[in-house]
Amino acid sequence: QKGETVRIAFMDPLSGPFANVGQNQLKSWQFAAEKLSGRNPAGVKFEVVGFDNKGSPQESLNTLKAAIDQGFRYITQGNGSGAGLALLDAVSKYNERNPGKEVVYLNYAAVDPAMTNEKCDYWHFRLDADTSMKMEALTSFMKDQPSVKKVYVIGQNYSHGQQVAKYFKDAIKRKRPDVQIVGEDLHPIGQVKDFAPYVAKIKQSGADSVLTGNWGQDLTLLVKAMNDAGLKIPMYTYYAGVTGTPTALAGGGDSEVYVVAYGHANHTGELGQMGAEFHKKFNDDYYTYATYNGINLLGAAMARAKSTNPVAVARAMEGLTVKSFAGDVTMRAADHQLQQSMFITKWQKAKKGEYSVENTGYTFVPIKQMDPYVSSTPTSCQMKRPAG
Amino acid sequence: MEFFTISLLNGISYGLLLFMLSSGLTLIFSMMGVLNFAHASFYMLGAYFAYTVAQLVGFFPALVIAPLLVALIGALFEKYALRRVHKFGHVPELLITFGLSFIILEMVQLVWGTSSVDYRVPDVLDGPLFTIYGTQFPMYRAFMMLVALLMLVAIWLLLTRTRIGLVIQAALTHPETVEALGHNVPRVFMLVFGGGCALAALAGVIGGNAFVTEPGMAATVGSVIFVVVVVGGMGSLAGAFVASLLIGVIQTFAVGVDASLMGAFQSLGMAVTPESPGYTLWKLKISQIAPILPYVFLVLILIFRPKGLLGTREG
Amino acid sequence: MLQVANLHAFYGKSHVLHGVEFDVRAGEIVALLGRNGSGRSTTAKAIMGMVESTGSVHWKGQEIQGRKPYEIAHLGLGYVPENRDIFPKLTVHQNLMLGQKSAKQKGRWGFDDMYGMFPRLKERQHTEAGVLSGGEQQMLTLCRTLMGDPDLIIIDEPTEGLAPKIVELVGEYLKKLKSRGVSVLLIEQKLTIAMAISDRALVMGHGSIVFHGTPDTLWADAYIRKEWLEV
Amino acid sequence: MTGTTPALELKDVRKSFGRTEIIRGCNLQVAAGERVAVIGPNGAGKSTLFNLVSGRFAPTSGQVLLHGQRIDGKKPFEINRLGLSRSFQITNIFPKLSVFENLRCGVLWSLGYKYTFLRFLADLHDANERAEQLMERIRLHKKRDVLAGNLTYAEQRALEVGITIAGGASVILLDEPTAGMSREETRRFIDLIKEVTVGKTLLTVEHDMGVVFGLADKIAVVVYGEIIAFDTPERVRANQKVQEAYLGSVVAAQQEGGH
Amino acid sequence: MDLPAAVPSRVPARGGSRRDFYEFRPYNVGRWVVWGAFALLLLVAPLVFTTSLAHTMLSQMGIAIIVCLSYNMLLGQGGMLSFGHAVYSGMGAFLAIHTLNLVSKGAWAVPVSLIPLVGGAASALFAVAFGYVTTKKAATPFAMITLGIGELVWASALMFPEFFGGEGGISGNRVTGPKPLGITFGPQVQLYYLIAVYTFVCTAAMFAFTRTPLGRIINAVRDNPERVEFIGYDTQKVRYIVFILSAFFAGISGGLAALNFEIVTSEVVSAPRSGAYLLFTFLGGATFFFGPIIGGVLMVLAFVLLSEFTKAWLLYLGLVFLFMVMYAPGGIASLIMMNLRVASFGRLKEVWVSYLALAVTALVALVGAGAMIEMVYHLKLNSALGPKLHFLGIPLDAHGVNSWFGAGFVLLTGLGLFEASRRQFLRQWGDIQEFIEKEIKRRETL
Ligand SMILES: Nc1ncnc2c1ncn2[C@@H]1O[C@H](COP(=O)(O)OP(=O)(O)OP(=O)(O)O)[C@@H](O)[C@H]1O
Ligand SMILES: Nc1ncnc2c1ncn2[C@@H]1O[C@H](COP(=O)(O)OP(=O)(O)OP(=O)(O)O)[C@@H](O)[C@H]1O
Ligand SMILES: CC(C)C[C@H](N)C(=O)O
Ligand SMILES: [Mg+2]
Ligand SMILES: [Mg+2]
Repeated sequence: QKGETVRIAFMDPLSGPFANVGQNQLKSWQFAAEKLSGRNPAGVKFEVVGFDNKGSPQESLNTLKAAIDQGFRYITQGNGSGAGLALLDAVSKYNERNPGKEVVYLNYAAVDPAMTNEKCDYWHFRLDADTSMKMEALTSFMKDQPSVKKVYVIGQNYSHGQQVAKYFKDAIKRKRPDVQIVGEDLHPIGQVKDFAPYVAKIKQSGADSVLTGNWGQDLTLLVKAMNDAGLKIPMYTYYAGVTGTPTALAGGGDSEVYVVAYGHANHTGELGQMGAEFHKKFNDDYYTYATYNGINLLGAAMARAKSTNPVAVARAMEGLTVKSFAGDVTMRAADHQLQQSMFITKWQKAKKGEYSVENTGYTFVPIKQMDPYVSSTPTSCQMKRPAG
Repeated sequence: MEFFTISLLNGISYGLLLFMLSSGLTLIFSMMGVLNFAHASFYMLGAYFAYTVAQLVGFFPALVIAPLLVALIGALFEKYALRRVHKFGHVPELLITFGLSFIILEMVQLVWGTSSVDYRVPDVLDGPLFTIYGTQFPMYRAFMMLVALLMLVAIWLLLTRTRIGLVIQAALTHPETVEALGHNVPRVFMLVFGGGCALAALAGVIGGNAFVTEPGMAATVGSVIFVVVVVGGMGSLAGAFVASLLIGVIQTFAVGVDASLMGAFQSLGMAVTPESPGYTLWKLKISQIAPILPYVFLVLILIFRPKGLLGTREG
Repeated sequence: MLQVANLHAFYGKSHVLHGVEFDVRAGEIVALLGRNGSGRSTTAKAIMGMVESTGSVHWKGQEIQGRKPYEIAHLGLGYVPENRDIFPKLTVHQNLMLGQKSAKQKGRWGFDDMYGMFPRLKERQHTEAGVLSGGEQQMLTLCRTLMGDPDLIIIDEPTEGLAPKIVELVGEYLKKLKSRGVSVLLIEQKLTIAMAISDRALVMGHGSIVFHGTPDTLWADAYIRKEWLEV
Repeated sequence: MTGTTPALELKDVRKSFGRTEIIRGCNLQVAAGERVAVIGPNGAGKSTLFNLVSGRFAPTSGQVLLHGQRIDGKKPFEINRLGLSRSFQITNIFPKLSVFENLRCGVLWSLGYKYTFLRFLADLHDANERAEQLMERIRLHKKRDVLAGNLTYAEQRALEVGITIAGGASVILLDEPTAGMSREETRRFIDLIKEVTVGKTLLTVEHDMGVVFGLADKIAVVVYGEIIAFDTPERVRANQKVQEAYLGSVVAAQQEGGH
Repeated sequence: MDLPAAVPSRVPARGGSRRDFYEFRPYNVGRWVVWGAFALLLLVAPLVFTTSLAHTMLSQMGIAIIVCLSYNMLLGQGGMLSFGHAVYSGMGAFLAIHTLNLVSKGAWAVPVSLIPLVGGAASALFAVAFGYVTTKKAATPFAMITLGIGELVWASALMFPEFFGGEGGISGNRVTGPKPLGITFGPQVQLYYLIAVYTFVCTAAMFAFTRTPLGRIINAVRDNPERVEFIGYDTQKVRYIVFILSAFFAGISGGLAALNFEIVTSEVVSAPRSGAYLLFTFLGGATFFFGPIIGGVLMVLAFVLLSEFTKAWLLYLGLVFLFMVMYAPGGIASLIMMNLRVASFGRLKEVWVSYLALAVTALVALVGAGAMIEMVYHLKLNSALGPKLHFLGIPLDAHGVNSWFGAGFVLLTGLGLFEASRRQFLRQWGDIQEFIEKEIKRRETL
C-alpha cells in the first residue's frame, strides 16, 4: 500500500463554453494531489488525469468507459448535475454488472440533492454541500438580517434554479415567517441577454433583497443590470466565485453580493498557503477546496482500509471523519454526503493582505461561519449496500 | 405608468441592441445570401480585440481599430475561403462559416484564455445618464443606442446611395454578366463581407464591456440574431430594424406579464391542480418564456408571413 | 479596332475554340454566323475574358487577352449575353442602372433613349425584371449593355424570342448604333436580319472561322451555306 | 358551338398584377385534337395566359374550363392530374437527375403510383417502358444516364417537351418550344412535336412564323391581353390588324417564304 | 435562395468542367457483395476491437449511422436543410426511455429489443405535428423554422422536468423484461448486436427508399420544386411524407441511443446536436447514399476519440471542415466515387504512387503543424506543469528553440514536398479526367 499510486480520472468539460471552469478544477485536483500525496497516513500517492466530457452526460459515459478501460478505479466529476447524475447511474450499473471491478465516484461539485436522496447510490460520495444544505446555511444567515423583509427570487428555469426557489421558500417560512416573497421569476437558462426588464420588475415589487441560484453569465448580467439601474439591494447567491464570474462582477462595479459556500477566498494555514502557491504557479485561483478534502478523505480511508481497492475504500469512507481547513468533516454514511462547515462571504474590495480574487482587487470575505450541523439536512436515501 | 415607461425604455434599448448585433448579419445575409454562422464569432473577436487595443491606446481608438482589424480578417476569409465555396451553393457556404466559428473560438481561447477578460466600460461613459422614477438609465446604454442608430444610417446610405447593393444582388444570380458590365464583383463581395464583419465587431466592442467578454459570448447571441434577420424579412434593412424593436419591446413587456394558462383556466372556472395532466405547461407564466419568445415569433412569422415583416421575397 | 488572333478557349479540359482569327473595324457591323454549338458564344466570352483562353485579342491597340471582364468592359467593350441574363430580383430600372459603370457616367445614351427605343420597358420600369415576358427581357439586356456606352458591342442572339416586328426594330437600332460610331459584332441565328444589316459576315464551324466576306458573297457561296449553316 | 364540349375553354379571363391588368378578358374555345398556335407581340400576355390555364397563377376573374370542368384557381398539380400539361419558355427540368429519371418522374403520377414508397421503381414495368419509349421518341436514348443539366441546350429543350408529354395529358401547352434553336434543329423539332402530340390538343406559343404556319390548324393572336383573332392561318395572315400589331409587313413576307 | 445548390438552367457554366454522372448503383452481383460486406463488417467489428470503449463506440457508430442517413433523407435527397433534426432523434429517445421504464415497472410488456421502434413511431408522430408547419416551406424559410422549433424544444426540455427529467434527464435500466435465449442486453456486446441489426435493416430500408417512386420524386423536388407541381405532384405533401419518414428513422436511432446510454438528457434535442448531424452528414457526403455512413462513423470518432487525444480537437475539427468544404464539397463519399470512376476506367493504378507521395508529404506537414499546435496549447493550458510534452511519442519542449525549429522545419518541408507532389498529381489527374471525358464521348457515339 505504501508508495502505491492511485490514479483518479477527472471528467469535466475541458473544451467548449465551460472549459474555463473545468480547466481550473482539473488543475486544482492535480495540484491538491501533488501537494497532499504521500503525506497521508496511508502513504499513497495520487495522480489525477483529465478526461474531457464536454459537459455532456452522454459524453461522460464515454469518458467513463475510456477511464475504466485504462484501469481507473476512482473517478471524480462536479461540473453540472446532468453529467453527475448520468455518471452516478452508469457507475452504479457498471458496478452491478461487473463485480470485482468496482469504481468509486467522487462528486466534488454536482449539487442536485437528488444524488444523495431519492437517487442516492453507494458508490457515489459528495464532497460539496448540496443545494438544500447551502440553502439551510444561507437562510440561517438571512434570518438574522433585520433588513431582509421582502425577497425577490430569481433563477434559471431548470432543476437547479427550481430547487433553489423551492428550498428557499420552505426554509424561510420555517425560520422567518414574516419575510415576504414579493416576486419569483424563472427564466430559461442562458437565453437572457438583457436583465433590465427583470430588474425593473424587481424594483417595482419593492423588494429589499434578491435571492438567486444563477451562475455564469446569467449571474453576472443580472448583477450588472442591477448596478446599471442603480438598484442597490443585497443579493444572496450560490455561484459568484466560479471561474470568470469574479472578473465579470468586478467590471460591473460595487454591489452587495453574498455567497454561500463551504469555503472562502481568505483561508489561512495550509489551505491559504496552497492558494497562494497555486496562484503563483498558474496565475489562477484555487477555490475548489473539495479537492483538498477529497484527497485527504481518500488517503485516510485507504489507511483505514489498508487497501486501495475501491470496495474497501468505499466502505472505509462511510462515516469517516477527517480534519479539514475549517474543523472536522464527516462523510455521512446514510447518504454519502460530506458534513462540513459553511461560510457566508461577502464580495467587496480587497483590503491589504486579503486575497485578490482573479486579480480583480476584490475578494470574498467570510462574514459568518456555521458549524456542520447548521446546514445538515435529513436524507431520504435508502442506501443499498453491496452484500458481504 | 412608471413600470410602463421604464419597460418601454428598456424594450427600445434592448431592441436597438439586437439591431446592433444583427445589422452586419443583415447586410451579409440579405445581400450575399450567406447564412454566416460565424457572425457571432466576429462579434466576439471585436470584443477581444477591443479589450486588448483599449489597454494599449484607450477605448475610443479601439472603437475604430478593432472593427477594422476584424474587417480585414473577414475580407481575407471571403477572399481565400468563402469565394471558392460560393459556387457550390449555400450549404457549403454555411458550413464553412461553421468551421470558421470553431477556429475563431479556439484561437480566442488560445490567445486570451478560456476565462472572461476584464474589459470595462470607459469611465467617461460609466454611470447614469438620467434618473426616471428612481431608476437610473445608464449612459453606456444610451451610447449603445446611439451607435445602433448610426449603424442603421450608415447601412442605409450604403444601400441607397451606392450601387453596391444592386451589384451584389445581381451578382447572386449572374456574377459573370455583372462583371461583363464593368463591375468588379469579387472586390464588392469582399468589401461587403468585410463590412458586415466590421459591424459585428463594432457591436462586439460595445457589447463586450456592457456584457461579459468571454469565449462563450458568441454562442449566447448566436441564433437570436438570425431570428431578427428572418423576422424582419430577408433583404430588408428596415425590416430588421423593426423586428429588433418589436422583439425588444415585446420581450421586455412579456417579462412583466405573470399570467399563465392555468390562470386562464381558473378564471373560466376549471380547476387546475398539480395532478392535472400537463400541469407544468399550464402553470408556465408568460414571463417565464419571454426570452424564448423570439423563436415562437420566428416560427409564427414564417408560417403566416414567410417574407418576414417587411421583406419582399421568400428565402 | 478589335483584332482577334489565334484564339483558343477551354471549358475545363474541353478545348472549344481552335485558333479563331478575325477583326472588327470602327463603325462596322460584323455578323458571326454558325450552327448551334459551333463556338460563337464562346468566342464572345473569350473576348470578354469570361472563359479560360489563350491567343491574342487586341482592342484599340491594347492586348486585353487575360484581363478581367470588368477591366475589359471599362475599356469600352460591351457584351449582351445570350440566355437573357437579366437580374430577376431587380427592377427594370435598376437593371439599366447596373449597365452604367458608375453612377456619374455620362454617355451617348441615357435612360430616356432606352425607354424611347422600347416604350414597353418604360411601362414596366418599376417591375421586377424576373416577371417580364421573354421578349421584354431580351430588350432589357440589350439596353442594359448600351447604358455602359461601349464602343464595340458584342450581341449574342438578340432577336431570339422577339416578335417579328420587334426583330425589325432591333435591326434598325443596330444600324443606328453604327451611325453613331459604335461597332457591332452580331451573333445571329436568323440569317435574314443578319444579312440585311451587316457589312461583313463570318461563319464559324467547329471552333474556327471557316468563311469571311460580305453578305453578298456568302449568299453566293452555296457550299459554305450548305456545309456550315444548313439553311 | 357544336354539341361536343371544347377541350379547353376560356371565358372572359382576366388577370392583374398589382394595378396593371395584363390579361383583359380572354375568350377562347379549343376543340379536342386541334393544334393552336398562340402569337402576339412581346409582353402581350401569352405566357401569362399559359400560366393562368396551367394553374401557376389564379385568374383575377373569369373561368377556365378543361373538358367542361372548371379549373381556374386550382393548384398546378390538380390541373395536371386532370389532363393538362405544359412546358416552359425558360428550360425547367431536373438538372441533377438523369434523362431517364426526368422522364420517369413525368410518368409516375399518371400511372397511379402517387406517393408510394413501398414499391421499387425498378419493378414498375409500365413506368419504365413508357419512359424508355419516350426517350426514343425524343431521340435522347443515347443520353439515357446523362444528367439533364449536362445536356446541350437543344437536348434540354427536347427533354422539356418530353417531360411535358410524359404524363399522357390530353391537352398540351408548349411555350416557345424552339426558342434558341437553329433553323435546322427547329425543323426537326417541330416534326418531333407533331409526331408526339398526335391526337392531342396542342397550344403552342411561337414567334417563328415558319413554325406557326407549318404546325397550326388555327392561330390565336394575343395583343395587349386580348385575343384579337382566332382563325385559320390563312385568314389570320390576311388580317390587317394582326399585320399591324405583330407581323410587320416586310418580315411577314420574308418569313413566309423561308430563306 | 435555393438550397442546397443553385440550379443551373443550362449547362453548368460556372465551374468550367462538367460534373459527370455517377450513381451508386451496385449491379446485382455487386449489390450482394456490398451488402454482404457491410453485414460482415457489422458482425466482426466487435471481435476485432474488444475494449469496452470500442464496444460503446461501435454501438454509437451504428446509432450515428442511422441518424445521419435519416438526416440525409432531408438534406441530400430532399434539399431540406434542417437545423433541428435532433428534435426527432431526441424525442424518440425520450419516448423510448419512458417506455423502457414502463416496461421495468411492469406496466407494459414490450420486449426491450422492440423499444427503438416505439421511439421511431413516437418521432414520426411528432413529425406529423411539427412537420406540418415546417414543410409548408422550403429552402431558407424551412431551415429557419426548423431552427426556431429546435431552439424551442431545447429550451422547453429544461423547463419541463416531468417529461424531460430536468438536468439529470431520465434514466432507465435496459436489463428488464423477458430474456429470450438469455439475452439480457446487459453486456455491451449484446446491445451492440441489437444495434447492428437495426443499423443494417434501417440502412437497407433507407436505401430501398431511394429506389421508390417517392424517393425519386423527392429528388425532383430538391432539384426543381416548381416543375414538380406541373407533373402532378404536391411538393408540400412530398416533403411532408419524407419528413415523417426521416423522423421515423431518426426516432429509431434515438431509441437505440436510449438503450445504449440508459439515460436521456436534454442535450439529445439540443441545437449543437442538430448542428453535428448536419456537419458530419455533409462531411461524409450528402450527394451519395453511403456518405452519411462515413459521416456517422467520423462523428463518433471525432467526439469520443479525437477529444481524448488532444485538447485542440475543436480547432482540428474546424480546420478539417474548412478544408473539406473548400476542396471536397461533395464530402468524403465524392472523393471515393471519383476514384472509383477512375478505377472503372482502369486508370487508378497510375495514381497510386502520387497518392502515396501525397499521403506521406501531407503526413509530414501535419506532424509539423500538429506539433506546433500542440506546443501552443501546452503553453497555454499546462505550462505550469513544465514545458515538456509528448506528441505522437516524440518528446517536445515547448520552451525550447529546438522543438519549435524542428517542428517548423518538418512543417515547411512537408508543405513544400506536398505542394510539389500535388502539382504533379493534379497534372496526372487532369490527364486522366480528360481521357475519361473523351472515352465517355466515344462510348456515347457507339
Ligand atoms: N459551360 C460549358 N462547359 C462545357 N462545354 C461547354 C460549355 N458551354 C459551351 N460548351 C460547349 O462548347 C461548344 C461551343 O459552344 P457555344 O455556346 O460557344 O456555341 P454557339 O455557337 O454559341 O451555339 P448556340 O447556338 O447553342 O448558342 C459546344 O460544343 C458546347 O457544348
Ligand atoms: N408576376 C408578374 N407581375 C407583374 N407583371 C407580370 C407578371 N408576370 C407577367 N407580367 C407582365 O405581363 C406582361 C405579359 O407577359 P407574358 O410573359 O405573358 O408575355 P408574352 O406574351 O409571353 O411575351 P413574350 O413573347 O415576350 O414571351 C409582361 O409585360 C410582363 O411584364
Ligand atoms: C458550472 C457550475 C456552477 C454548475 C453547477 N455546479 C450546477 O450544478 O449547476
Ligand atoms: Mg450561343
Ligand atoms: Mg412568353
